[in-house]
Amino acid sequence: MTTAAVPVAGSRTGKLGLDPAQVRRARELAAEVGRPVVDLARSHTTVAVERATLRLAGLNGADAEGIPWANRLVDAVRDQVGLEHGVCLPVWEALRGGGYRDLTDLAAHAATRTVPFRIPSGAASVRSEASARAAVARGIARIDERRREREELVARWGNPSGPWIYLIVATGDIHEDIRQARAAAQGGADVIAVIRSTGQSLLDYVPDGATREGYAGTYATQENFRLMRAALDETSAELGRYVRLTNYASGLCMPEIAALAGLERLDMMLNDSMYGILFRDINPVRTFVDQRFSRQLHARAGIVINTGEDNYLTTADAVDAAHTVTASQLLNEYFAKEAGLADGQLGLGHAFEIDPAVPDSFRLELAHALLARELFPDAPLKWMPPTRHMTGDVFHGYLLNGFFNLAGALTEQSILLVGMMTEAVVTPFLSDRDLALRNIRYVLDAAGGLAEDFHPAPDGLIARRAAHVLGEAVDLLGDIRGRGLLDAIAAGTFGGMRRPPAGGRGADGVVARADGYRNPAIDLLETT
Amino acid sequence: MTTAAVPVAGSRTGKLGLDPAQVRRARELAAEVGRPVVDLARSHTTVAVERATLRLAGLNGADAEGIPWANRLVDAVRDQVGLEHGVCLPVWEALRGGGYRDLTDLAAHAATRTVPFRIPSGAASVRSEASARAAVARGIARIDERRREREELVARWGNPSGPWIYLIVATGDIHEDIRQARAAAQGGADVIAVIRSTGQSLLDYVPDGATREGYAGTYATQENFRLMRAALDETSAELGRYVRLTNYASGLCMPEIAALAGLERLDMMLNDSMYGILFRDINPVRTFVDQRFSRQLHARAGIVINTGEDNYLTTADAVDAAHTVTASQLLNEYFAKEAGLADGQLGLGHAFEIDPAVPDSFRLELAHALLARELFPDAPLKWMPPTRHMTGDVFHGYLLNGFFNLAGALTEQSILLVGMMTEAVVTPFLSDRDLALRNIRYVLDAAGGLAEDFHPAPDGLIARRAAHVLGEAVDLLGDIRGRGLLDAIAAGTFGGMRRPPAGGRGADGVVARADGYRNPAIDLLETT
Amino acid sequence: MSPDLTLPEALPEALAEALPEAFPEPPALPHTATTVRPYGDTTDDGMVQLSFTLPVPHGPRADGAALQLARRMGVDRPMLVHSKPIGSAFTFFVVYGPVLHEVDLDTVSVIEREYPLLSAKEVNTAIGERLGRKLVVLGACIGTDAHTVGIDAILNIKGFAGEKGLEYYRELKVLNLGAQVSVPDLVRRAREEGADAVLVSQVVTQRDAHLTNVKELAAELRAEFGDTERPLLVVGGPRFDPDAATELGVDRVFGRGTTPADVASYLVHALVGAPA
Amino acid sequence: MSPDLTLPEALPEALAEALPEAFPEPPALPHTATTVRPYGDTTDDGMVQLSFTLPVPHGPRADGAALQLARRMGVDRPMLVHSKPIGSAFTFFVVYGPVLHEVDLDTVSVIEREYPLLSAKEVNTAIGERLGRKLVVLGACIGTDAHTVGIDAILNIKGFAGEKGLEYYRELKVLNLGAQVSVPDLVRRAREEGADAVLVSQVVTQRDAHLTNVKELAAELRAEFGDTERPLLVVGGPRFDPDAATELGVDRVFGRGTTPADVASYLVHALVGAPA
Ligand code: B12
Ligand code: B12
Ligand SMILES: Cc1ncc(COP(=O)(O)O)c(C=O)c1O
Ligand SMILES: Cc1ncc(COP(=O)(O)O)c(C=O)c1O
Repeated sequence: MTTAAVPVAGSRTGKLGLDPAQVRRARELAAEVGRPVVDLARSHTTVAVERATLRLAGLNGADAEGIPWANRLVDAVRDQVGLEHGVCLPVWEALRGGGYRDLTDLAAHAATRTVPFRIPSGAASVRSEASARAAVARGIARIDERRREREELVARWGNPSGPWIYLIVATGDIHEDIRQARAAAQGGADVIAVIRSTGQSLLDYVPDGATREGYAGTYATQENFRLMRAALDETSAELGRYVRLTNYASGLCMPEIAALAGLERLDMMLNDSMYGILFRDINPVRTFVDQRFSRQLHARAGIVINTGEDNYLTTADAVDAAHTVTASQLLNEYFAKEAGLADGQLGLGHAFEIDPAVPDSFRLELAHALLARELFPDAPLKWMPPTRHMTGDVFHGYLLNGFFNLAGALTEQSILLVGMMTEAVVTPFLSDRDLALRNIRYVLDAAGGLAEDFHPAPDGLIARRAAHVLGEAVDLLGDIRGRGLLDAIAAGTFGGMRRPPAGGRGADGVVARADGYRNPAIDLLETT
Repeated sequence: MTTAAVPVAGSRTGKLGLDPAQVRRARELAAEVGRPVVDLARSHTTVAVERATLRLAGLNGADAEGIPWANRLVDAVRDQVGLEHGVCLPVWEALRGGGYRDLTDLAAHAATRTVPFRIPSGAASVRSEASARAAVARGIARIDERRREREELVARWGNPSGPWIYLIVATGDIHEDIRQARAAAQGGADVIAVIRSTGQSLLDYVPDGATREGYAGTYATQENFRLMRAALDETSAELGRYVRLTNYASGLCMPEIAALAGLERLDMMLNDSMYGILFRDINPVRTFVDQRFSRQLHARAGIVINTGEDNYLTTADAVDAAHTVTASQLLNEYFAKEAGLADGQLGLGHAFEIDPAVPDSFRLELAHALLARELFPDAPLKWMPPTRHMTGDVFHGYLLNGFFNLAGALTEQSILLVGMMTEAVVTPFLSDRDLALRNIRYVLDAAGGLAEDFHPAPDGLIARRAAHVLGEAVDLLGDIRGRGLLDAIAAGTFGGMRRPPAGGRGADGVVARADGYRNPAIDLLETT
Repeated sequence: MSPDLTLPEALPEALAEALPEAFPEPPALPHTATTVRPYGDTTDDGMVQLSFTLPVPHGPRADGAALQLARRMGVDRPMLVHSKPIGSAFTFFVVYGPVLHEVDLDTVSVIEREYPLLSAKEVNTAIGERLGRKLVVLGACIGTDAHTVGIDAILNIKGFAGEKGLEYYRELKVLNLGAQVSVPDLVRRAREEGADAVLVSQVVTQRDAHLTNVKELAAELRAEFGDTERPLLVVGGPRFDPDAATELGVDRVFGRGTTPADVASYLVHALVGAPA
Repeated sequence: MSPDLTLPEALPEALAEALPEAFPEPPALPHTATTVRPYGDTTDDGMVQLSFTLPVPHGPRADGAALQLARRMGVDRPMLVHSKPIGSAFTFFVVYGPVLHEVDLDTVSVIEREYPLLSAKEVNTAIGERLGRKLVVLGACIGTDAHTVGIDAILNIKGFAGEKGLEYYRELKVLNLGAQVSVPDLVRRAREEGADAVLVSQVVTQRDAHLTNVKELAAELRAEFGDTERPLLVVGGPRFDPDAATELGVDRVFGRGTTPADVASYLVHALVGAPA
């Protein structure tokens, strides 16, 4: 699979002398903590999961008000018969009966509340499910096709030789984004991430069409995905190097965006098991249900996920809370593997966020980064640059980013998100990005194989710190096992954010599955 | 002695596994190459050596045209009786005879060519020499006093804890220099260097008084030395940290400036055995003679010298010519020790000047820097920042300087000259210096004890490169031993500059000593 | 060596100039004490550094354009020290040079604290004595902005820069609504809670989101309460110009590095009056 | 969830605007094709970055002064993003903001090469055929400037950026006098050698040393030879404004990154005339 090419540590570990028993214990605890949450995910559905299923079955587009047909249809079904059985049975039952041209036509009628939905039973149910399955299978086949396409293009154009250089564009206007993404790729970026507008994660629908009006980010829409991927394909061909595209499968529409990403051949996706809960105040159950389905889609699409542990360190202290990052990485790993993702798809996140005024801050960063590297030797770790301690002193910021890049090189991180010197000022300028690329190029080329000369003194500061953080993470997971993950989240364990299980946005979009719940997409993803 | 406090590697060496036999061989060859040059120095004098001697005896000031009395007097003596016997015998003979109030009075008369000079002989010679000796001894006693004063102040205020942070001021105006030096010290500088005006090294006299009219540097004058030292003493008291002052004992007045530095309690001096030859086209013999005397003065004054090998890499390639730096350091060491300097006074220079576009450039820098560190474990090495490959991209320059600082920390250099991001643009702005201080502070604090984790892989790139450079240096010294140092210089061995022994400025100021040559300063410096 | 010394060009005059002034005074201040120019390495040299990108392909034409822009900005003899292509349509520049403009310190509008900085105790006493009830403070990040760290730094007990936040003040009743609060919601809550002051944070500034949101809030508050009855409106965030209160229609703007005590003292000053 | 969806503020309009344009054209060019503004992250946003020091103690007054300066330079709504004391008398600032000025590309003076770039062979042929003798080129660093690397890069065989220097050209007679040559010495040598062109390098620019020295040389050459007989005067160095030839009284100014072929081709153009 294409993701195998992401540089990972493989066998080059062992600089820290971590205790293997401790490492094993950490994973066992993570599994014990995660299991009940998976059970929760398997026994619920959400409006977003159902909409994503319809999108896989080919329901695109939006009405004149910009409300997607998928929303119209799911809302209508829910109004009439609820979602406990899933949207598919009533929808294909109606389609089979009613003389609608297609799903869109059905949705248009449903929006006017003229379609009588019902849950079929017996043979009708079997037939409806089979039709739904056939429709959804076409979407999944399309995802498979896009994945093969990626594999071919990567084979043709090749992968970057070193760590993947990851850059953000965030103008709010897909067309300016494209200009800037092209310039970034020409300047050496391997991965382009299109940041989303501030408000999107709380939208309970995916906007439609090309957009030019985002704030500090551009809406994630299928058309925007398509436009950017096409532009990057053109640039990739020009450069003879496959330039990857990333977006966010996060927020209230996590599974739908995951489906669209697979359909439009995005290559990586920000996707975290807890980010939405903690930083967007999205309902925890909603998030865990949506997350599992979105990850199953990512697994199928060959998409590398990027988790969001870096965010914890923007609100909590990077030294005090280092172990919460480790614990969360272990949880993200557990959830990801349960959903079918391979090691090579686990872009676990962590970050260079220690206050530069702390003595030995760089050595401590090395300790944290190396711990992640050695705990997850086969995962394409994603290393995030300083943000919190960046200031308006852009010169100092440029230097700090250089040391971030160096820590990345010394600890052999896989995906380097490149820091912008204007982090504390504005979303990046075109020139910030170009300067950042020059920064990382210098560091990677000048340091060359320096990792070879980096050997933390046994029992020195770095080794001691790494062992300490791992110990704290194990203790934390032990504690969480006792009280349950939802309770721990409510208590502010991660990022210092307290989020009760019943609170948060989107809770009303969660539905407990009935016994007769059917979702052919999940079936197909789990069995084919 | 105070200089012992300069951080040196001491026993912390041995990371490179250098061959001790090779190291011994290198030193033997340097001695063999240097010995004939020392003989040359011992058998000649120069106008500058004689003027310096008069300055030690108390001859200060200048005439109305700004020409120092020392020049007036030496020129008059030389006109009448030559300098083969030194200036002291005829001068004190005239003083004893003629009813002049003092040396200055004598110089004023001599300038009008009304003093009849002669070389005394027999008892007269003994008496003249004794008077000269007494006068010169007062100057040397004054130097001793200033040295003790420094030791007391350092004891009172303390030394910097890490490497010494060395910063340049270069406005051309001593009063602006003082403002900027104070701000730099307040910002964390441990050593302030006042760069000299472009033209000064070719002046065959030392300007007099406070000056405000230099180009890209400020004239080195006794009054400027005094003003700056006084200002820094004030700032030192304020900060509770002894801030050192540096200038240049270099150019046509090398020995005189060395004398003035001792008298005004400067703490370090740029002083190289070949810089003037190579970069100012000063006559080689003149330089070697002046150098020996100036170093004897520095030894006495407890001044740390800084040699100029970094300059080679501004005209020659830093990789190709790395061994010329090593060879020159070995020669500078030999000459310095012969002149009485202790290991703790040998601020041997080297630099971070490899083209950043060269792959592994940072590792190669580490190899070169570590080689110097391990070859001269007890010397307070002076590590110079990038200049040649600095460009108008000030952001990149700031990063490069950060990596320079890091290389300094990893290889435990003693004196870190802090690079300016505007190196390719202008002599430093006040703000450049402040930013540079923030840069180095970050790097030193963040890297902390990282040197502990830096262990060049045995037989890895770094170790191999260091051994290779040492081998080339030994070969080069072997070759120079065959042909003689003067011939090697003529052939362009160092910095790619070809300088024939008879060429260059100031050649006419060199005089072969007669048998009866007397210089009480040299006698005192060599015997007391 | 000749008796009258061979001197390189141009030095004797320079020295001659230097000589009479054996111990000159420090450099004179700029021509009026209240007028200053940027300082590179000499008083009044005016030196500034500038960088920007032009949408012009790299080349002499782009360089000429960069120099023209610098001159229009008032840089005399700009030095174009760096010019680098970004992609094929843009060029990035670094320029240094002396700017001709001066700053007249007398006309500088300074948002110095126009009120005394009070301790928590003084704040509590002033409110207790002169208001006789708790002062109600409502805080939020409005619009789609979810950056709560700034408003939390001001409001939460934990505080900022070693100072406790407003929740710590006995006589303040603090309600922190958190992130992404819509303007109508906030106005409604202000009414419900009888807020004396509304404190709003805005961190995202792209496309002037912060200005738009704040102006909208100011207008709605006025519409809801009338201009005399409305709660005090205080906005903060790192990219606000502290001078922009009037333009935004708010009472006070706080910028980078604000501390809770700054804010508490201001609230007393504006709502309770100076302490006895 | 309600059937009509709860949308956060301000989004539907934004989306509505976006929708009609299903596949819009790339952003329009600035309002005339020849007028451009700096590009931060959007066409015509005008964003620039600025840093400087003011001789004012750190504090709100200094910050106000910095904003005033930025505004005088034409920065609208400047953002003061960094302000740091340097010692007790100075403050350093970083400012970002949109500059109101535009650059009119039509009025940009472009020193494009106004002559063809010739190969060494073409240069030699042109001189050989049309001059019938070697062209004599005299080079030096004047004043107290000792930076010879630049002039050496142009003159010495070794050359620059992979190109051989002028010494390599068979039909050029090159005399490189090296560092710190005084103006009178250089003028004398130009006479003695019958120089066709004098090439001078100036790298040190502090206190405008380069300008002073070059103007002095230009005046002395004119005094010695008269304006029609004098050798061509070419100056170079990294900090010259290529546009300043007239002001300096020289024939051509070369800046950063000049290559030997640039110079050789210019000499042919100016002294020999275009090749057949
Ligand atoms: C932490 C952080 C986050 C965290 C926020 C967590 C949280 N709960 O707040 C997370 C990771 C979630 C995040 C996300 C995003 N962020 Co953010 N983030 C930052 C970061 C790194 C630090 C901000 C911070 O906490 N500063 C510390 C506080 C204490 O400082 P402060 O806010 O200035 O507050 C002080 C004063 O301004 C004042 N103050 C502030 N508010 C108020 C209010 C009142 C009433 C008063 C009196 C005073 C006051 O007092 C405070 C104490 O002195 C900055 C970059 C940086 N280094 O500044 C980017 C930054 C603010 N983020 C940015 C962006 C774009 C985003 C995203 C929109 C990106 C995206 N599209 O996904 C997202 C979405 C968030 C959203 N919807 O708003 C941009 C904003 C660009 C701009 N100028 O428009 C920044 C500048 C980064 C960048 N250069 O791109 N971010
Ligand atoms: C190498 C160097 C030195 C070497 C010089 C060795 C030598 N033989 O030349 C040494 C170490 C001796 C030196 C000393 C000093 N230097 Co120095 N040095 C530099 C450095 C690092 C590189 C300059 C260089 O070689 N560039 C490479 C060449 C190829 O580029 P170039 O000169 O621009 O030339 C190109 C074009 O400009 C053009 N060109 C140049 N000349 C000409 C002429 C003609 C006719 C034409 C057609 C074209 C042309 O073509 C060339 C090829 O493209 C610069 C910093 C930097 N990174 O730029 C400082 C720098 C030039 N030095 C500087 C200073 C101040 C000094 C000193 C005066 C410091 C002191 N007071 O001690 C001394 C004394 C020198 C003196 N008396 O002039 C300053 C000048 C500041 C200013 N703008 O005024 C600089 C910028 C460093 C700084 N920021 O302080 N220096
Ligand atoms: C996992 C994850 N999702 C999403 C986001 C972005 O936020 P939003 O969902 O508001 O676009 C981030 C921010 O870094 C993230 O790490
Ligand atoms: C040893 C030495 N002397 C002198 C100088 C400075 O040159 P000048 O003698 O022209 O002041 C340098 C420059 O770095 C140097 O290294």
